[in-house]
Amino acid sequence: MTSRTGIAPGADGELSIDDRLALLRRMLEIRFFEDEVQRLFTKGLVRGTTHLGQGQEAVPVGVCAALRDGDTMTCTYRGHGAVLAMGAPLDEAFGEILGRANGLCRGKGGSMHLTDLRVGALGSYAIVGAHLPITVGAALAARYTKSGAVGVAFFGEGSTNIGAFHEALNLAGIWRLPAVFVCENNLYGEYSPYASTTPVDTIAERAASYGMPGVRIDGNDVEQVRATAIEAVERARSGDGPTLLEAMTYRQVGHSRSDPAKYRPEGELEQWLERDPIVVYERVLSEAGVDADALASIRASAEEEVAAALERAAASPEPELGSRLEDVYAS
Amino acid sequence: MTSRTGIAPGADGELSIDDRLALLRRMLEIRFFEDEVQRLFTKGLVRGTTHLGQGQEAVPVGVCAALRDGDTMTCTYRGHGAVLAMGAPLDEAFGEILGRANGLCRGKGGSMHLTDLRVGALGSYAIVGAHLPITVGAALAARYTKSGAVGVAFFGEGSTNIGAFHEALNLAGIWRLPAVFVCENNLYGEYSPYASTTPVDTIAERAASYGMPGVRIDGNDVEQVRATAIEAVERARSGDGPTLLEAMTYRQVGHSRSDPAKYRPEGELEQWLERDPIVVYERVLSEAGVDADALASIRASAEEEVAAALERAAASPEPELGSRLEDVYAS
Amino acid sequence: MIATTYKQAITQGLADALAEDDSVFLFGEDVAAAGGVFKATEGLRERFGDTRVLDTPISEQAIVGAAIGAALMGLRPIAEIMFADFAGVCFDGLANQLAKYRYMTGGQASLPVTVRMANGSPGGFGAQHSQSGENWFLNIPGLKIVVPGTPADAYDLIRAAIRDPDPVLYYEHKGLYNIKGPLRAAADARAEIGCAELVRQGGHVTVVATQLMRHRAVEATQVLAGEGIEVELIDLRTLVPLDLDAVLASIERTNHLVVVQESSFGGSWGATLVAAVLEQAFEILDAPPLVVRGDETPIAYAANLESAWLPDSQRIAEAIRRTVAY
Amino acid sequence: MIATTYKQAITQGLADALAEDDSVFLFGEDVAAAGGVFKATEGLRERFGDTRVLDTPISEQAIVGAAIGAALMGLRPIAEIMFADFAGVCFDGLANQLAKYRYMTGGQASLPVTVRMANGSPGGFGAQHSQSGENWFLNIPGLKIVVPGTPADAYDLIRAAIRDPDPVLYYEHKGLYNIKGPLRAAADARAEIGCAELVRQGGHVTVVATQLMRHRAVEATQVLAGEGIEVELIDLRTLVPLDLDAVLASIERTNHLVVVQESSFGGSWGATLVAAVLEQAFEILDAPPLVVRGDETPIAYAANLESAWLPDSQRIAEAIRRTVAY
Ligand SMILES: Cc1ncc(C[n+]2csc(CCOP(=O)(O)OP(=O)(O)O)c2C)c(N)n1
Ligand SMILES: Cc1ncc(C[n+]2csc(CCOP(=O)(O)OP(=O)(O)O)c2C)c(N)n1
Ligand SMILES: [Mg+2]
Ligand SMILES: [Mg+2]
Repeated sequence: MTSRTGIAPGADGELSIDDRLALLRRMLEIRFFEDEVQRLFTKGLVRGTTHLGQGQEAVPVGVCAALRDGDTMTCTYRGHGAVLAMGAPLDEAFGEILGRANGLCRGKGGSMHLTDLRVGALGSYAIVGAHLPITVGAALAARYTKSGAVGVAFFGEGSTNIGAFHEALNLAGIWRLPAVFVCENNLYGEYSPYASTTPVDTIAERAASYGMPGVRIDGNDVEQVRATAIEAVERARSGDGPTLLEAMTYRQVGHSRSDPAKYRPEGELEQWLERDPIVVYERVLSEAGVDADALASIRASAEEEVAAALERAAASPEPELGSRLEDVYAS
Repeated sequence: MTSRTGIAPGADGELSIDDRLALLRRMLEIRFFEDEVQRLFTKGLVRGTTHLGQGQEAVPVGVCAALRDGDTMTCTYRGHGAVLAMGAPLDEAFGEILGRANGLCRGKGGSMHLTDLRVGALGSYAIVGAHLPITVGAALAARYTKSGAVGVAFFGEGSTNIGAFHEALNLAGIWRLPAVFVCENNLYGEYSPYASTTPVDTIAERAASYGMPGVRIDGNDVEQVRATAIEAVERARSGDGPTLLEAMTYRQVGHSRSDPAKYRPEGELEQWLERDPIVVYERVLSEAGVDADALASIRASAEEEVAAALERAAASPEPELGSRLEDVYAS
Repeated sequence: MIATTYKQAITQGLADALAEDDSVFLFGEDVAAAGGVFKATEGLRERFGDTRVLDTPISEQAIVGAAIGAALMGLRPIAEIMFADFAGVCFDGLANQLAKYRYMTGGQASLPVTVRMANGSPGGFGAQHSQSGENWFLNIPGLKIVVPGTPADAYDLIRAAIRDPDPVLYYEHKGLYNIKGPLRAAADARAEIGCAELVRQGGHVTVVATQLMRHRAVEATQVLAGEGIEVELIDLRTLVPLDLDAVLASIERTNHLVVVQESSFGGSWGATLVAAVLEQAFEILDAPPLVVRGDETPIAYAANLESAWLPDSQRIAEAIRRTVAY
Repeated sequence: MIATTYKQAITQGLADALAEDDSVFLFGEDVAAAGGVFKATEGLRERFGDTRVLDTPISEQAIVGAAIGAALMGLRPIAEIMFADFAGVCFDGLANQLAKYRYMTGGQASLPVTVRMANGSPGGFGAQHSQSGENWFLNIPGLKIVVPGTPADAYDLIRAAIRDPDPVLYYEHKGLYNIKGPLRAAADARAEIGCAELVRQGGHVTVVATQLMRHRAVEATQVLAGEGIEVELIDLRTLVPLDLDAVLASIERTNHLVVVQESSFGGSWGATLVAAVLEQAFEILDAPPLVVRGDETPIAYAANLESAWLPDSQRIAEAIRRTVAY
């Protein structure tokens, strides 16, 4: 059984160089994907809005590397990375964002709603908090059917102030469901700094209200994310209940399309750019003996793959007009 | 300035015997009131449902004794005691429950919705959790207008699992509003024992998620309730923010009209009857030298007052039919 | 068939569905150990065990979300939201998530979720426990809405709702829990989602009603029959999808329409039905279509006020007389 | 008067209300420091300070509840819920608490709360950020609902909403934020809650529309005028209370009715209006009343699908032609 990034999902032993390169590669694909989306948006080819996650890639890649087939994932409008980390095809993801017939959701979802049930990506949700109870349901079903599956939900720190967060974690806690709640604490909810909306020092400590462990980790260290996620996933799978992970990270771009992110204190972005998860990991790998050429060629091939995927998506037609009347009901 | 029970709201010094008797008297009025409602219900004179709080009287009486004019209170469908503790007239409370024209809400509210703005009783709410954000608003207004008022909300332990609880306490916490959240932990939410729905040992510890102190107290000890409430109210009034109080208590009756409360473990009720807040307090007062006659005459006069109030209410006519079309809009 | 109550019919329907299909399970507040606040799930936990029948905390958002998640994984959850009025605390889950999931994902999944809610007046429960909640969801494509009015329909429609691949809001009327009636025999045609029932034939006027109003309309028809007014009574049973054909076919014969509903007018199914009829068959009516309804107010507690709000057989009869006499 | 945008009119209205009355304050997610996600509150925090203009956590239930509590204490809160679609997460607060408080307490308090929400399509925001939310609240007596469609109405109605003693849901149309138009001069009659506007006179057909559809209807009328069809166009501006008199007076002259709405049919204000008209004035129409509307589906993301869902001037013109030709 392979994990979502093609590497073994177990916690045991050292990661092989191939595994490590697979993690890097997946982060790079997501980065290039999002850079493209940003360009497409600027060119007016993406409708509405788009929420990018450059700088946060280590969280979904690290966590999804701890999952296996049958596990499920839900995420937010800022979920391109998570959906791709589960293995959704790049071209269909582009297609959805461009509103094309080849899109993951046939053009009905859009940038905020990438969904690919084939790989366990149960949806990207645009109403803050809405997906946390849905992950609880997926975890409940796993227990009910004894499938051994685990449900993961990604969400921002700002989302922990909404009612659905509370209800979902409480229910998962009291039922000891196989779920892992991953808070991507990127320090801002829209334009509001964390401390202005949340009267606790860490999100992790909120776990105590729900009878589950809470762990804060470096969300820009993909291996630490993966290792912690493996523990939480194992805990869930073995029936010991849910975990709340708080991965500290940073979105290097604005909240959405139109946000110049002027609310950041001076120097903050620069500091975090130095801790860019991809830069950091490339350094780690280079220190571990991967030569610069190998790194460069992975970069190049990821970039090419993304470009080719975009080309395929761009070549896909618009959805047929009549399709808008389909999919409301199954019967 | 007098408190809601007519005794000085300050924390300083010993309670005088008169003050103590006033606390007892208020508990007795509430008890007799609710016993009457129970009888009326059995006779078919109360419509729908009614939720009684026999055994819990020390909580509202103790807390409201810490309030002064201008302070506000919200509570639940199980709120007769709290509304009376704020000073709502007994006859109008009965009138409302009987659906009469003299009712607090002109017969439009009912048993679950006693409200008396004249005394700061901002409402009894039948949707679990709905009133907690409303208390936050009252506290926000107090800060906005610099009125120095404090807002108190009563709710059950089962209600702490609903989203509105979380959002309200978080907002009060981050804004450090003058509010006191009083959880009446009576061990059951409807028919569900606390431990089956809530994966924490105490409700008080949930306060940590909201940057406020949480205190568990004996909710059947009216003086302890009052003393703790005074601290919390002072804290709120002086700008130090909200507090979550968890008052341990017990409802001696079923959840509502039709509940025989068979889910209780054997002996539980009996144990709690021994800790009946009125019995306990009468013993305390008697040990403090109040003689049996004095206690008996307070009892008798409270009972008479309740009976007379009921008579007045029963004599009030039904609301005029046309009044049902009034009060939807102010203009 | 022996007569059962409406409530027993629901319990029976739930039990039969649980027995028939392992992927069906039932959860909500106090539905298991206590058998539900209306006792409509009594005995199910004992019979099917506590993995199939579960009590939850007071967390309606979590309940609805959990139903969605479980349905995505192939189960057929039955979620209870207790009073229909409580749909307000989980409205996003119902209206934005459950209703739209299939559409927004381009049809990647069906969501066979049944949401049970107790509807209606006049129980003296006050403004927040007496509403007819179905109108809140009419403008939200993606949900099916059923409103059974008899034991037979309660049984058939709970079975149909659970079997249906789409989300179904199943409204149980509190005022009908104790009415009695026969269930349909195996050989009979069952009530299906989307099919109205022709309760009574008559040539003078088509009356459309559901749930408690159906029964009050029946009373009215009896009085009117004595006056020579023959009412054709239709119980829609399902509000979405609407069986407009059945209504139009009847009006074709009667040329008169009266709708009776237990709610105010704005945004109601009755108003929607009238507009739909007029759009489809403008010249079909010989008199103004009337909607007998609750006043444009919340529902008061006092007995006399609540009764006055709710249409009774006299008000219904009066409206029918006016229509026929037009 | 110099032209301002719809968005500027709102900002201006908020600023004037804040300046005029100390009991007015404004709060919501990112409305203060950032000036709102649509920049409709830009500069207000700077001008009125952070006790009058406050940012909140992502907690819509708390926002609505806080508005209620503050109103009970005599303030006039303006709460922003951002996208109208988010009303789902605080539906109980709006529908069960805010709407019913006055009634349930026998008139003990008024609740002068204004709730601002951004409405509508076609921004490419997908099914959960494009809805017209007003229909969710039509069956909930106790709320007033305004839907301004021009800068002048946006200004007048935000002022009227804030001044009103009752709760008002104020829907801002996202697609109109940048349209320009004059505000009314001091001497002019201001738009009031409950008063429709006669946008254009014409003898052949009454067209009723709001917000974006008003503008598309105007386009349609221009085309039709060239064909000799004179449209009388009414912008309701308020959905509750409904200015039925204005609509009836117009139909009295035209005997034809077309409603244009940015939402599906079931439970909509358009369907309600048609049923109300027919009930009041059955013989007034010479042709079937048509409701031009969105399909009975959620709103898709792809440009072509969303455009097809939303009525455009051609579809509107077509419906008008059909009605007039009937
Ligand atoms: C219920 C609801 N309220 C408000 C919004 C608007 N909104 C979208 S994203 C967002 C901020 C979320 O912040 P956070 O949870 O930290 O996630 P991040 O965007 O930082 O990943 C808000 C307020 C929404 N989509 N849904
Ligand atoms: C939103 C909502 N869900 C469910 C209910 C039904 N209900 C009424 S009281 C109650 C139990 C509340 O328990 P708790 O908070 O402990 O208060 P207690 O009744 O013990 O005072 C429930 C579930 C409701 N009124 N509102
Ligand atoms: Mg964030
Ligand atoms: Mg309790």
